Amino acid sequence: MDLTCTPEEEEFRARLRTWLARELPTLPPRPDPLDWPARRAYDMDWQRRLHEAGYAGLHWPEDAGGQDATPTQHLIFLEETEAAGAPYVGAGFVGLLHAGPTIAAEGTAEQRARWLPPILSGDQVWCQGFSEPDAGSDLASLRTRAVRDGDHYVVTGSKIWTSHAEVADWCELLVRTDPEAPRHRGITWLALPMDAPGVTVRPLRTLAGSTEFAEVFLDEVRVPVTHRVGEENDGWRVTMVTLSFERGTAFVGEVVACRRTLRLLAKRARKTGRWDDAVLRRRLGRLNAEFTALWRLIQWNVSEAAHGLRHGGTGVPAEGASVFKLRYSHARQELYDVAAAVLGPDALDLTREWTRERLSSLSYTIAAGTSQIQHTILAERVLGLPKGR
Amino acid sequence: MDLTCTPEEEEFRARLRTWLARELPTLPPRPDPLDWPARRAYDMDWQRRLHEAGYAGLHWPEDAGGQDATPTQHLIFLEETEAAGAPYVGAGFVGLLHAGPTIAAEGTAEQRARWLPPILSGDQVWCQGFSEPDAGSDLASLRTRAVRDGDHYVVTGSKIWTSHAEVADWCELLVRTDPEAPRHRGITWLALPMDAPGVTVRPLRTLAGSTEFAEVFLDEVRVPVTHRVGEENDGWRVTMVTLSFERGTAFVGEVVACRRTLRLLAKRARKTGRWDDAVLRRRLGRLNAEFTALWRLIQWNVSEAAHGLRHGGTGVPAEGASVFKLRYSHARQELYDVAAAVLGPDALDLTREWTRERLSSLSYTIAAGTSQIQHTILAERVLGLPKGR
Amino acid sequence: MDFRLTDDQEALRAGMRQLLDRHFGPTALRHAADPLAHHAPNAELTRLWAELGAAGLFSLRADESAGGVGLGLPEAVLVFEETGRALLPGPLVATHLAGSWGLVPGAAEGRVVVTAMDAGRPSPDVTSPPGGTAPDGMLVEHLEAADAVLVVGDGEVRLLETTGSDLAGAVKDGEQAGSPPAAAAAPAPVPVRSVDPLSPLHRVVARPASDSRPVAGDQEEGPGARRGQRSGDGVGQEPGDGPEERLPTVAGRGKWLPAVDVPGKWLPTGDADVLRREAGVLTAAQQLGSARRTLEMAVGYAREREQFGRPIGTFQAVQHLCAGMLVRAQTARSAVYAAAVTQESEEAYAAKLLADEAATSNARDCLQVFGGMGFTWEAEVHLHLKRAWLRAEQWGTSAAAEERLAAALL
Amino acid sequence: MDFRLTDDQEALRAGMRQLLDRHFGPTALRHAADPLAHHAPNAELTRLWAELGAAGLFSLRADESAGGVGLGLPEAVLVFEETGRALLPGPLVATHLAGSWGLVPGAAEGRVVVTAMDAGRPSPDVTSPPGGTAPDGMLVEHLEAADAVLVVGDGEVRLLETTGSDLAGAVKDGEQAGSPPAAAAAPAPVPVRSVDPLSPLHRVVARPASDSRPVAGDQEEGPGARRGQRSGDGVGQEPGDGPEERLPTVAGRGKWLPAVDVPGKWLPTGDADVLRREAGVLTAAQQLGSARRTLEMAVGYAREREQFGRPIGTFQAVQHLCAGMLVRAQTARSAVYAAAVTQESEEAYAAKLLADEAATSNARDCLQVFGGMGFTWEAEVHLHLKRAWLRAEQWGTSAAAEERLAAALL
Repeated sequence: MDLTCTPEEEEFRARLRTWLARELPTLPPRPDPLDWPARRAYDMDWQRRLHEAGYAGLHWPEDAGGQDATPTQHLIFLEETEAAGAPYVGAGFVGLLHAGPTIAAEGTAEQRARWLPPILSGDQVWCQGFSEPDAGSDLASLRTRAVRDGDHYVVTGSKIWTSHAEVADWCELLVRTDPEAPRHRGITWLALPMDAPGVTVRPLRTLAGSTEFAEVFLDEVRVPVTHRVGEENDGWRVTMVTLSFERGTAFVGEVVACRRTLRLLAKRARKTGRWDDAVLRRRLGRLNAEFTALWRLIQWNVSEAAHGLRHGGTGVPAEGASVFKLRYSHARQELYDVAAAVLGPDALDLTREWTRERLSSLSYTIAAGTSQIQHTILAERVLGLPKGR
Repeated sequence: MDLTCTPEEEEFRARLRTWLARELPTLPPRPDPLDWPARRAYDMDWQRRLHEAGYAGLHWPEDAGGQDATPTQHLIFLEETEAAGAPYVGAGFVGLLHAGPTIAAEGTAEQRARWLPPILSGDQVWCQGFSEPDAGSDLASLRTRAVRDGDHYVVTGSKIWTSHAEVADWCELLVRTDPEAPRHRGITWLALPMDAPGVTVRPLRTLAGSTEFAEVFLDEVRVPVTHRVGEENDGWRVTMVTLSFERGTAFVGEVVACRRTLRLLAKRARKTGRWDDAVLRRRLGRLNAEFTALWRLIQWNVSEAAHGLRHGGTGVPAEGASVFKLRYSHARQELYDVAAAVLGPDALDLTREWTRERLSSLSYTIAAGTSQIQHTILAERVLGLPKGR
Repeated sequence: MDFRLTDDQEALRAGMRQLLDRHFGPTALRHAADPLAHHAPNAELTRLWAELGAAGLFSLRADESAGGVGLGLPEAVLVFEETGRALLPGPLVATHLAGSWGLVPGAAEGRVVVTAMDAGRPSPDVTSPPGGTAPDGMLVEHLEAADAVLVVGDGEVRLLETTGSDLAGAVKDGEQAGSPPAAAAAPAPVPVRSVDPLSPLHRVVARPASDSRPVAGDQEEGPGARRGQRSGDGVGQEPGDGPEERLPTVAGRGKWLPAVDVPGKWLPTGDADVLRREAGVLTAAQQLGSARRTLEMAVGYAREREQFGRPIGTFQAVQHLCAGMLVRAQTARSAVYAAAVTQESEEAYAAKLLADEAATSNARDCLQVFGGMGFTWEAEVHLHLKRAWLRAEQWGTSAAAEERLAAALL
Repeated sequence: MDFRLTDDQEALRAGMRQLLDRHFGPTALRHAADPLAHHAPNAELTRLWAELGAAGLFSLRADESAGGVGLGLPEAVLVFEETGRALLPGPLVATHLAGSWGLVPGAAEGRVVVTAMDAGRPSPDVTSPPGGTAPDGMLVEHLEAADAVLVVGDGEVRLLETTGSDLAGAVKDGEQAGSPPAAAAAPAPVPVRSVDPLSPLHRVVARPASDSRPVAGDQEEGPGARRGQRSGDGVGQEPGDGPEERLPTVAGRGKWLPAVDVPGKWLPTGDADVLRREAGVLTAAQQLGSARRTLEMAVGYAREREQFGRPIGTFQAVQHLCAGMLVRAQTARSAVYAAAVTQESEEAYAAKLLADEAATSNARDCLQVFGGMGFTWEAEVHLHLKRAWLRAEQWGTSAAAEERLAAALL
């Protein structure tokens, strides 16, 4: 039960803070959120700076060009960058957190040499083509077909919830190569160049009115077999390897930001007089407990992940991840419901950041495994209850 | 959408009020809650008075000795008796609300003549032997065996959650007569004399510390075949007939009492200063809305039941019954949680009525179909969702 | 006692549903909500209003002698439930009140569009935060399309004319706390980007508190007006509000018209409360309609959508979500219908509270059942959620209702 | 940073679990809770205390030089989690504090039983209802068995001796509002029929407010004592309390002993807050242990119990109840352990708040999973619920914690 950092970790934190203090003032102004190319440029500029300063691929293995940092260092990095108001990973997300680690773990030497350096340096952007309209929670039921034709796969189908598709160079794509095999056994992982003929990107408007996601339509797109990572029909396992890279750090920045929002809410309520509403005030107090505990839960998960990695395991156990996701999703939605109570009728004003966050928070109990599925995971895999029928 | 009473109904109400005003002051003092024989005597005295005044078996058919009152009259009766603080049906419950109506509907002329009059007059008390330790929510899995031996059934097994078993004359008993048949098809309904050799009653202590329920152990008890109501192996249907007698009035008295408790809570909170706690105060306000709506829901269900009965149907539809039960169970538990908040540390004092009610309210989401089962009923039978596996 | 709907009531409801299917069915809804469709919402509203007027929506409760339909609040509630179900846009409640009470000529026929402002304060014994008003000003729906604004205050009802008036010119967001606008140049209403794409909003910007007192004197007052009282128990008193202390009041350059000057029925003091209560019950009816619609949508989707090789409606987790939605809707129904029948204040608060909760929670649960598909703009469900949020702020918030219902227990 | 338990900590916890299995296993629990068993709870507590003392439960954090174990609050939290899991009865927290802080001779060894009263008031800026005290008086657990009462007030800690003292004679319920007891005959503590059969309670009856002021002057005061202040921000100020206005204060005929007179460590002003915070964290640890135990019980039952031809744990409704219990328990765990490590006030409030909620809600959900069987006295689950209710009232209620945590945001 040690929550103190080692001298090395403290030094890492101090060095990072110094660097952030020097670097952040030199950043260009934030781009218009609707201008995707400008956003890509901004995010990649930041990634280039991280790369030059030695912070790129912090959690990647050294032989893939990363820093092989411990989960604790990664936690510190995310905590400090968020606290300092540094840019978010943005367009670099899929490359740095999903596709990159997958290629690092499962790719050939040639594939690693080709794809990893531009991710780290901020030269290439990846997006993700996993979900499909009919394969949401049940990802393994995906139907996008890839048919072998000589040294190419011919891919036809559609993907949904792809962010940064408009500006991505590559897409990590899951396709079905064997329709006869059991669901998980006929899936293959491909790197799709987004400029290939037959790729159409259509922006997808969410309920928040924004278009940060897109649908990607694939019409007989030819992908060279050399773009396949892992064996044919082994894509499910390959993808799971990526997911197991999660070290409990996925929501560090968000929780830091939520705690900041919570303080702002209290101050705003005090200013408008709504602080005198004890019901509202006590909801704020309860959220303070909630996010305090969630922060500690992150530290617990990171500790578990670090221990696991030291002993040859991978990432954070299912228990910690699902417990955190369930509790955090709910807390985040409650946070923005409380924000609406603080705003009163002004919560109906869509130009308010808290109102927009309230809308986007609605996806938290759905995306990346619904709350219902998380409960089932905990019940069956962690608590060992008999499998439901 | 008519909530007014007819002149006849208003007259019924006025007559009842007059009678209650005259009768209630002449009642003997309430007995010690632990003295079962005294409680039986008190409850039966009240039943005798009702009988003499023409209020016994209000909702029973006339040819069974009842008054054939409309569901609305029954609602008025229950509302007025509760409002006046009259005794509850008590030891008469099973006879008047379950066993009696079953016998009235399914019994032979001889059986009706034998068992119905003493129920109405308050001379005989019935208890219920349905539940078993291993057959809770899944009542149809009951295992108490009855083997035919000449003109008797020989019954062996045990029953649980039997109230008034210590002082009952008869027990309406469900037994398994055909262990080979499908679960619902091998059950038979018997009237068991509680003084038969082989019947042992053991008080069951609930978590509230009280012993209002008992376990009934049956060791080769001989029950004459003439005590069977309905055909052999047809007991499930016979029992369901009883249940369908529910006309939406089952909780009238309780909801009237809850609304009174709510006002008392508000007054107590005002007196102790806890009223200044806005969180508590607004919970009380919300409960006011809740019980107002529940009262209207009862009126809706009673209206539906009355309509159904006028058109040859039976009782209140599943939708209304399950919606009411789910919402009421939750509201009642919340009521006594709020009562605990009003009491503060004094809620730890078991001599407080509200504390005891808080404990007993815990059974509401379990007894007579758990909340989980009610949700499934609504989903599958009312909303028509496909059956779960 | 027969709480069920009469055959006439059933027929009225069915007729309204058919009418709305015709005039504002799923296609029209999708078109109205399409952010890329360049349509003219005000013109569309005017057309819709004429159709609704012809169908009697606004004259439903006016006397037959006055050209109305002569029905009661229970019938109005059934009709408004259908409007909530269809997500029909526009200031329906305000125009209905104006038409049925004969407050604004042409309202009953749908020739004019009337919106409203709830400018009343909770009673002084309610110590909770103000219900329905923010220190920053009040939000009014469909102001641009409206010909008149019904201002329901404390014990008085006033009418603000907008036709051809000064209210048209909008200024930029008036929230510059440091520089309160001078009384001489009180800002006109400010358009707000509404969370509900079908309900345009304007903020009626507040005057500085120092500027508020003259309102009571320098305006023509109807009998029983108690505007001066506002400064005694209003928002301005909230501690911590120091330099920004402002009173919500209509600050447009339009003139205040006391109701007595308006042709039609004059509303004496007590009737403002009646109007506000009716508005609350009708809004609750719309919430109820929405709650029942999202239940229908969730059930329909759960039956069709397959995941893991079976309809998601076979999973208890989904089944029980849907069952919970049903319980909320039917409980709210019993409260809303009862409030319409009894017209009692306590019942009306219960109805609004439970219907608000049913509409918002059912929309959220529906979204959960729809999963990712519900998160797209194309799915109707988010429109229900947003409208439910909007209505929850109108004609009495949950907080205010809970306080009133608590006070009623003493 | 490694938040996980060290091997030593794991061993300590396992050792404690074994010890408790031996000295207070399921059979002992059932016996202690049996309303028909004629046992001598005080004698049993004395025996248990000696065993726990020998195992170091009460001296865990005392310096090794003082005969203690020399461990820290994290270790104490692990051990107390086990006591909560086992439903171990007795004023464990109070005796542990007395023993580890060296406040009462013999406490560390388990030779004396020390109970406690939380006589502190929420800070003046907290406007919520009083946390932990009722107008009718304070409830003290195991007073009869106790040799001393630790009174944790505002900035001071006092000790009330009970051995052979006047506290022994109990009078009947002192709640005759009309006749406040005269100061000369202040009533002795009144036994209360406790909802938790394993935690006997006494109400320390309040003095009339008019009688309270002299307390500050006519008693020997320790340094830093601020008792007089109580009448300034105490319960007596609550409006509507009119004729019954009373201050909670120890009104037994036992004499007040300022801590300075007691052998052992003297507690300066600031330490009362430390003591209260530690008591809160240790109580939260017990709640956590209970929450994890009821989770275990629910899972075990759901695996075994069959209904409709299959284990009830195959139903999603039951599965998700259990998963929710796990989420609550693990979230509370992270808060409780962090509070033990950081010893910060805000973390301590969060820990108590979340652990109270986990213990009470998990016990209720466990009961739901058990169905009718859980409703019997024989099922252990109700004992967890009742104890959780009791602990939720001790050392800071949820309401008080929420207010503190809200204030900390500003």
